[in-house]
Amino acid sequence: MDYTLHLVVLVLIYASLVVSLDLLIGHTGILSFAHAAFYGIGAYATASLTVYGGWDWFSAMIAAVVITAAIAALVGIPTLRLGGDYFILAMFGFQLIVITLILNLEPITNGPFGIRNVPRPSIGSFHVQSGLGMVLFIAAVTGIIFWAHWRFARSPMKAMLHAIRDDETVAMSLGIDVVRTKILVFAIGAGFAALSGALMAFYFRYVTANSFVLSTIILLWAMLFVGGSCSIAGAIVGPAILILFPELFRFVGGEGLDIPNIQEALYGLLLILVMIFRPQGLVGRRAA
Amino acid sequence: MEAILEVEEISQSFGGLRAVDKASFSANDTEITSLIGPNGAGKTTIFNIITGFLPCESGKIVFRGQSVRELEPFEIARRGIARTFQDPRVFPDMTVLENVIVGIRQKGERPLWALLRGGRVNAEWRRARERAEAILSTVGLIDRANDPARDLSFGEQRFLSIARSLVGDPAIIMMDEPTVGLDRGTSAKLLELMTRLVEVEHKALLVIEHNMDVVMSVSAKVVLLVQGAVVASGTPAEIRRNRSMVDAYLGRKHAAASH
Amino acid sequence: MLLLQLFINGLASGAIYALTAVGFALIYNGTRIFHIAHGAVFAFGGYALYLFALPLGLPWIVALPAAVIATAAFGALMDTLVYRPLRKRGTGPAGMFIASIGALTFAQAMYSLVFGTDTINLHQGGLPTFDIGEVTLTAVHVVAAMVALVVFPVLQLFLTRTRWGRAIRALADNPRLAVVRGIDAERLYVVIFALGSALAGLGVVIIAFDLGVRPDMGFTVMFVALVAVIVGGVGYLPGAAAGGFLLGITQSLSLWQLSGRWQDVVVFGALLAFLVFRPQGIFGHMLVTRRV
Amino acid sequence: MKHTALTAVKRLAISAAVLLAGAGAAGAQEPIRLGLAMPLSGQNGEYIKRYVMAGHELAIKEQNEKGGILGRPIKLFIEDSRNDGASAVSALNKLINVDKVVAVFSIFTPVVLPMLPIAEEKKVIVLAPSVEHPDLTKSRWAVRMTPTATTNGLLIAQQAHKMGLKTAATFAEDNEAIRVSVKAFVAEFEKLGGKMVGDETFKNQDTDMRGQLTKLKAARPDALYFLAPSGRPVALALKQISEVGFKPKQIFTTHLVEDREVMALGASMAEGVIYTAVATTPEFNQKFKAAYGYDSDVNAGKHYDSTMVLLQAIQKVGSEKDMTKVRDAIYNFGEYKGTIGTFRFVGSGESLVSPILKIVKNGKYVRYQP
Repeated sequence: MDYTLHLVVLVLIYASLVVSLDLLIGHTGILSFAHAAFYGIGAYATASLTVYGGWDWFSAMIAAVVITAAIAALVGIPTLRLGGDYFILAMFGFQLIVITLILNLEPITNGPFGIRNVPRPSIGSFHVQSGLGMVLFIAAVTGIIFWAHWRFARSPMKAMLHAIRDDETVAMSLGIDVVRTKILVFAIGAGFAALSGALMAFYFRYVTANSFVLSTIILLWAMLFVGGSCSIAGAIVGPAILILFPELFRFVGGEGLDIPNIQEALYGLLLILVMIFRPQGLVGRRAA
Repeated sequence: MEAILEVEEISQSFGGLRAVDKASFSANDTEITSLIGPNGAGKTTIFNIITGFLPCESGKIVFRGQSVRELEPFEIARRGIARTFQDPRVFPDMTVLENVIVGIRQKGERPLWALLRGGRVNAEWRRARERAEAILSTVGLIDRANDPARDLSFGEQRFLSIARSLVGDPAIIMMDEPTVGLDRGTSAKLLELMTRLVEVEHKALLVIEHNMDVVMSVSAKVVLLVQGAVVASGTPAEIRRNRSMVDAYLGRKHAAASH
Repeated sequence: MLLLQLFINGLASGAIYALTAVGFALIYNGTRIFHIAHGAVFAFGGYALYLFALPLGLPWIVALPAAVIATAAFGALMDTLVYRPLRKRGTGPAGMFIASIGALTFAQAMYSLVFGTDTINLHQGGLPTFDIGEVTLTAVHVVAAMVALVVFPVLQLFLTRTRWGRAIRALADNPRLAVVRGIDAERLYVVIFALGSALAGLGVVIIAFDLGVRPDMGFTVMFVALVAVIVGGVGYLPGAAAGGFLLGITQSLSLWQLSGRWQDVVVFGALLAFLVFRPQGIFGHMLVTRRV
Repeated sequence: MKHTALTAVKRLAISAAVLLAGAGAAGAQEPIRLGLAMPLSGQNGEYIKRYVMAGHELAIKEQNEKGGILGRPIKLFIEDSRNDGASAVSALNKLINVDKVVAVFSIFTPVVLPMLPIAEEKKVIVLAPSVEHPDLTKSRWAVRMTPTATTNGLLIAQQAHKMGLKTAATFAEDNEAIRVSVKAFVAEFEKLGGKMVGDETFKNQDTDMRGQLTKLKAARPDALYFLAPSGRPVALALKQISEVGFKPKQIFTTHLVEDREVMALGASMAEGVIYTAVATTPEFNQKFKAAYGYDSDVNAGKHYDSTMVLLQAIQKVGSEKDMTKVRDAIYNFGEYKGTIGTFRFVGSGESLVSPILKIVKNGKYVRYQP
């Protein structure tokens, strides 16, 4: 039971991350390699403010979102003007810098020890413990992120973002303030990532740098495109598949087999095959 | 007939070579002005400078009496200078209608607004939609309104790109080789549209054109560019008087093109 | 003195970065694929060398070139098995990238299954070193530098003088254009992957002596290469080489005053600043007009 | 490789024995269910299977051959936690919900700490003998059995002082346990009047440390204390120390200098290195070698001991139904004569064993005598 709930939570948290990544990559064409960093900043801000700052969970969560969005805007202003390849490099560098800072700003992050005992959220007198309560809480917050994304995708904003994604030059010639819009979207996406980070902190009650490293962002990209970009359903299917697939192997017996590595191999194979036979992702419409 | 766009002595060089060399000309309101000249004469470069995609090294660009030289491309567009590109560059994934609506700036584009009041429902959106449909009927694409743009023929895409440039209700539309790659019938339709834009919608057009017949038939003013410099400008008649000079340049170009 | 030694160290590791970076650049420029699996190709070279040299007991003089060739073949194979089907279906760069991640994961898992996750050493103990004045250099680094000195001019000649070379450069400048010109792109891709992988092979046979062979040995090297390529200016091979050296040197010099734990901050902080103030890369002649 | 293949076979034989225990002679009874969640894949996977997991399995196999405990066989359920919290929690939940285990063996801070909240709720004991994180034993459901990072650091500092070394430098991978050791070492060394002249770190997966080492060489310390979390960086560091011609009067490190990675690269480089370890009893090593075909190491011993402590505690309580009792039995175990020395539990999950110094002499690992 708890095992199942835990998997549900994992899928939800990653889905919330993928949907904000989709806003950047799928809709606006901002190829962000720093999403894991913003996820991490959000998680650490929440943990640090609650544990060291003694803030209540809600204020901490909101503050985390605001801080992260602000950082994203500051980083975006100079870098979002760069050409595609250079922007990827810039984000890649930012990602590594953030990890290094997390490991070394001990007063705020407790360095490589990570921050323990992040309080569980409580609403009124009701304390969200693990189990069903936690699942519902996380589902609710994830729901908010999905709702926002859905709202964006139903407003004129969508067409504008797609115009920027498909042809920045033409978009400018149509009077769209491309740079400003990209900075705005980048900050919003980062803010959502921070929200996911807060969820992660509340659920595990422990944050450590190695949850926000390069492999995390690679996993997120894979989830996005396996599910299918520009697709709400895809943002759930992708994480579900890529999280549940390895879990299946916990139930594969087979003594004398190196199950973990076999699972890794099949995982890799899965990515290749999906891209070959469903380039638009399992439930997506837009070819990657 | 006052000048709506005045370009004075603008220059631009890439690395060593001078792409635009102290070029000066002006375009009048409710008229078609044509930029002609051999390939590499800097016509498109001038377009890019006027619309702000390339920095203007020196000289003045005055639109309706105000300098637009330092502005960002999107600001220039909002001031009322629209442009098309050599390729139609439509947005393939969007429908024809969406392609046009994108050009209409709306409050609903702002994230907060989009979040709190779902854009599509509000009146603003309806107005935008009606405007877009009106424009599509002007260019004769209304019955394709809901097809994805990628399904349009090249010619239709060219018309769509022009429709898209119209939505901001610009005072001047800059068209980069509008008739290139179109068959006789289609380019005839396009000329018709251009004249309509001038006579009915009272727009000014600044057109880069290679097809001399087109130039001479529709232009009120012709500007001949060679190696980034304006060597002649005036009415088609005056340019014709300079026939020798025109042939000297365009003739060579035609010869080059024919191989 | 320390500064000089650090600088030399930087040059030396830069040489290895440059070798791998140029290989990656060839592929990236020509195909615009974020060929993360280049790391797997890299490791493959290591295992090939190990197999030829130790179990099969071939003399080094044979094993080394054989390993390089095997790496080239493996790279070409990867293009045929993974990327070609994707191209056929018109998959975009993102899809290619995901598939590439898949290929990397798959290959690394396979290496672990076949060879285990232990390091396989090709050389026992410390490497021979040379002292020039107070500066010390390991054999591997000297070799890397020399190989770089030989390989890059040869490569440049190939790219400028031969038909295939020109075709590759044409493709790098503008993929679509080259296809239009009637160059058989598919065959060209195979050549590009073989060539790029061969360079990775050169890099790995050198590194294998220093660090031994492991399933994950390609991963970090791969990202270093990626960074070097972009620093040097995409689409411009000498840039990639220079990027490699620049990265090696900055990394090494960053240690001069600061502790190693700040290395990433220094290197990438410098990089970010650099990108912001000079967005066209070191030699970037390209980016300027891209807007239009 | 042949080596790995061979030992792999032996290891599997034992794993199989442990897993089949349920069906064995004593298997009429419902087995006592224990779990193991560790990173079995990734860069440390091989090491963990070879020593850590092997330690647990050896203990359980022995006990089962003695007819298990309470007349019931012991069954070990194994899950790959990978090296991140999320999958670690997946593994733990699976072990608790699906396999119904009553206690879990684990290793590595980022893997263990996220498990604790769940363990506390589910009243499952987490035995992480070798996790150095100071907070581990703040949880009332965690058990640690090890010389802590602090004591290692102190011991080295005192040794350096005894040898009359005036200046020292540290070279360490940036990870939490190691920072503890380094801090302890520096504090003690300076207290004893020594002078720190260098402090360099390298990142996980760094392979070229020549830059840092060159810098340290320039600082000319008498003593170099370097620490890494696994055998490979130790091997690389030793190799590159010799390459850059860095010759401090004395090099200190940890038991990981005994790792196969170092052997494979040539023990000659480690000649004369003094390091902290624990005194593994020869009997245990014989048993281990007989079972697996290679020497045990400190972690094999620790994890073997932790298994035995748990089993004996269950024996005392007489059932594993109420794990709170079992936990208290462990917390008040008092003295336990283990394979790596004598552990003392005094009312908490913290049990320390004092480290000893060893030295590499003619390629052999021997007890250090001044």
